[in-house]
Amino acid sequence: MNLIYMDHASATPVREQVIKAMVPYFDLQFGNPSAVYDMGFNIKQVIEEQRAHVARLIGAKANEIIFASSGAEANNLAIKGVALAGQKKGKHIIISAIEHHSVLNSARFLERMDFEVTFLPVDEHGLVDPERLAKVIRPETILVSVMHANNEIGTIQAISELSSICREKGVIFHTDAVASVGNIPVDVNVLGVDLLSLSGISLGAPKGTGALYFKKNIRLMPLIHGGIQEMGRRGGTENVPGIVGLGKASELAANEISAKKDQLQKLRELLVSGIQEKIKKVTLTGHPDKRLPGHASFCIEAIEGEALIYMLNQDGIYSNTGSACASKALKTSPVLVAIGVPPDLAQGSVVFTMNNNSVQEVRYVLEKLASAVEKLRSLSPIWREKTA
Amino acid sequence: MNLIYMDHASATPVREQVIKAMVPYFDLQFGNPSAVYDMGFNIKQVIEEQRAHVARLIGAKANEIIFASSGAEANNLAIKGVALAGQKKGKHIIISAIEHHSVLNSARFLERMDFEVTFLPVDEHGLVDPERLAKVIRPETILVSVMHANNEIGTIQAISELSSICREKGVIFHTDAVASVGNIPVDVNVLGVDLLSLSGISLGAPKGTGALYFKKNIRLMPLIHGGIQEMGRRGGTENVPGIVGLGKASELAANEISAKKDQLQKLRELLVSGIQEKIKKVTLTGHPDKRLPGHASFCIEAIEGEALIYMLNQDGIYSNTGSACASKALKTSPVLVAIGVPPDLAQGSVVFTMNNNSVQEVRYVLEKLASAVEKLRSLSPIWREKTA
Amino acid sequence: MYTDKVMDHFSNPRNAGVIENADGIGEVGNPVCGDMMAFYIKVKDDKLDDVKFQTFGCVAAIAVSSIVSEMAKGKSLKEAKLITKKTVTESLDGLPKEKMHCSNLGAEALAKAIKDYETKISE
Amino acid sequence: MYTDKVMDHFSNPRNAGVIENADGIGEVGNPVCGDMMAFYIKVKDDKLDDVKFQTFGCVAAIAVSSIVSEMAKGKSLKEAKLITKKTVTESLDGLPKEKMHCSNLGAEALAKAIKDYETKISE
Ligand SMILES: Cc1ncc(COP(=O)(O)O)c(C=O)c1O
Ligand SMILES: Cc1ncc(COP(=O)(O)O)c(C=O)c1O
Repeated sequence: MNLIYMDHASATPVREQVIKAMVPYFDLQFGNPSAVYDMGFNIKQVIEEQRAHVARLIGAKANEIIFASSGAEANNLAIKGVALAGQKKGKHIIISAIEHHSVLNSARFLERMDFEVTFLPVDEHGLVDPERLAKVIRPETILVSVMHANNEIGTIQAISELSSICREKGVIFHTDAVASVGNIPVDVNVLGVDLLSLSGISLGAPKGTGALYFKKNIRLMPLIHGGIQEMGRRGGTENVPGIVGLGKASELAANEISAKKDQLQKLRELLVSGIQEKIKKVTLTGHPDKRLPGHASFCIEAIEGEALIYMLNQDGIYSNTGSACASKALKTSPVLVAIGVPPDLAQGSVVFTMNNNSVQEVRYVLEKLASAVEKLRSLSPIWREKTA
Repeated sequence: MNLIYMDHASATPVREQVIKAMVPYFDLQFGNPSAVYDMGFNIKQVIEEQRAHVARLIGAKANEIIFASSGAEANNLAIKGVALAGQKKGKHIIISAIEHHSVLNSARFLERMDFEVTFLPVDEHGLVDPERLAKVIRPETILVSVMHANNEIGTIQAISELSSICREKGVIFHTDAVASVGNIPVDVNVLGVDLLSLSGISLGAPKGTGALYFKKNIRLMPLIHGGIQEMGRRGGTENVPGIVGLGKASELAANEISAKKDQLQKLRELLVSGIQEKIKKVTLTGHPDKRLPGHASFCIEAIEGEALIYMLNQDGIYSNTGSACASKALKTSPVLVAIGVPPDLAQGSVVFTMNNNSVQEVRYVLEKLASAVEKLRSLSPIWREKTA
Repeated sequence: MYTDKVMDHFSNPRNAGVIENADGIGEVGNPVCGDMMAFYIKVKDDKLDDVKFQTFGCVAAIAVSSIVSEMAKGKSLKEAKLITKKTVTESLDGLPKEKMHCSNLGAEALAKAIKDYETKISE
Repeated sequence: MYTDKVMDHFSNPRNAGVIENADGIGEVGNPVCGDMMAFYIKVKDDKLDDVKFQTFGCVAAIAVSSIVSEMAKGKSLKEAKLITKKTVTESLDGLPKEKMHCSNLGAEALAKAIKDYETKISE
């Protein structure tokens, strides 16, 4: 059976070119980049080249990039690093209600450190209202964090509007761009952000890689204290092969990303319209067009997401869900709650995130999804009630 | 020119077997381990197998291992994680004066969080005195951290003595075993520790990998907040290939480590006695025999370490130094200061850490080292003074 | 994550559906939590002549419902009452820990259906 | 990290050694900091007839000393005084930033040696 992978928001395969670039740094060029001798120095140079590649992908300068071990680490470093370094100025931060766990739980940690956190609500499409942001900023606010694109519902925020409000008020602005970098062109200058997190998982780079962009004047308390690595902002021996993978993938993405958008959007439209045609009582979650080009997310009435994912899995299709049963915490996705999806409907969440997918694959998914939904609904006591 | 690598404390090459084990997890099995479908689940299983391998290497249980992105991260998680989770009990911690930067600077961070830190002095061989430790423990002491083996001077501490003092007094004990795990048999039960850090760099695993052992009842504040990965103790998508590398390398090390000791010790004795024979005015730093088997470190009078490393580099030899000029901070190694090496002598630091080296290599190093020292001394105004 | 037995019952659920004019009906759970089951029984000579179920829920919930229906069908009411979470789990060769509590409601729903029947006939 | 020029002077230092009965001696730095240089000069007709140095220090310190000695040798005292950290760095095609300050003491040591000579003859 051919496998159809439509969960690119969770992980992307590493391309052969990228693997090839990495492998020599496991055994041939294995030295520690801090070492004084030539092998160490050469590897240090290689790291700096990768830093430039990552910077170029997002319109930054190389010395504004810190490598991290994941998007989550980049988010932690941004949120805690800015807050702990800036707490003399104030102990209030603002994050949106649909942030990734790594931002949310960093904020919760800061609450335990006597910070106050304001959670900005979003509308039914997942958008933060700039006026609302302007209203909750206080003199003691030191940081605002709103994600660029949401991984569960695909919504893309008006970051430049939000960041300009913060700039005017002298508040540092961070965006979690893990779900956008690699999928759409991202430029830190256009976005007007002070800090931006990205991850290898969306970039065709290996898992366990990421980076934080930070404007040169931003003060950051390190998250991982240690030696002089990463300009003193992150200790620990550098993950050299990982960094090479992230750099190579960034280089490739920088060249390909503009072309990708149209193709992904076409696939998405095919998938969305197909589903709406073939399946009754289905809601597109997130914004209808301010969304990631390859991202299609739905709530399907009267069925449960985990069961649907398994059924699709049996047809060779990999997709995702925000259903409570599929989360280890057995809790409904806070993102779906935040956009006002009723809890029973939220159980029927299914998310397709496309990248190198084809029209044929979309057609196949449509067919199999329709029959899986039909089968599950035939089992479902709520569906009977609905149609009765 | 054949290259002779004698800086295994800084990095170790990844073996072909280990690379082979890792590569499929870049492109074939690339899914997110948290994903619900079979690819995700299979990868999760693979991670758990690796956890068991790492646990077995140090006599722990699999559910006592948290994967980290480096030894430095494991140290940060241990020090800050225990301190921040336990601060209601007390805000005093104790670390030795020769800890790695990642422990030292984690402690300095805690000082900024209103903790008090006691730095335990060491004797001229780098050993912590158990009686001295017993004396500085107070009712509000919640954590003691003393490294197992020191990477710069090779000294191995009497950890079980130190930990038993802490156990009696109900104080949590952590040891940074980055320099020992992979070089000597390490068993958490024999050591009697509550937490232990290890890193891929000493294990023939890739850089950017590490793990923290923690006894099940130890409360830990996460360092990287996020989702439910690593039993909720470390957020971020797992570095699956890295974890596979660490697991495979641990499996190999567990089988090989006992055999390695004798051979390494022989090489070390050859190197130490040869240097003492061929070179005048040279001091072995660290303990004469309570030291890592493949670790030989010296201070050589009237020369400077960076220059020596470069000269050896020109002869194809990779070694290390704790000299001020070679450190980016231009500061003399705090470890050499702590064991009482005078600052001018500390400049002449050179460190050889062996692993798969041969007798011929040691002989070659002896020859080249002697002539490099002679050449540098012929340039040195202090040497002239000394011999005049 | 799931055993072969679970996957088999999930993929080919036995006795799915509704019994019109059932002798007893038992419903547990609710869709807000993610799992909801309805059991329908037909009783003849104190035996479960027919058992059907409908389930809204995850893989575990569906498999549990299916195997409970299979275990119950043909059994006497007394025997059927001995079906518990534990015996269900065993018959499925185990369930993931986090699924034990909220998805394993089949035995409960069946018991409710039997009770429903018993209440009705005692009226 | 270092330029080829630096590595050349480090590997083959020019004019290393001591001039016995030097006309001027200049010492800067100290071994505690990691860099120490001594310059010895022989002066003839207001020209640096011979220049030698001894250096305890890192690659940069040795290369700096070597190139300073080469730049100075044969020059008039006046010309030699124009040798600065900047011209030394340029002649070496650059030095790592962190090495600019403490390892680049050659020009200073040479100037001290010239001063020493000038003080002596003016006595
Ligand atoms: C004793 C010791 N602890 C901790 C570390 C940090 O480990 P890593 O380089 O994986 O961050 C090192 C690395 O050199 C070390 O030698
Ligand atoms: C929006 C968002 N932020 C952050 C992260 C965390 O990135 P990583 O998985 O590299 O830790 C993710 C990962 O799924 C994400 O989707």
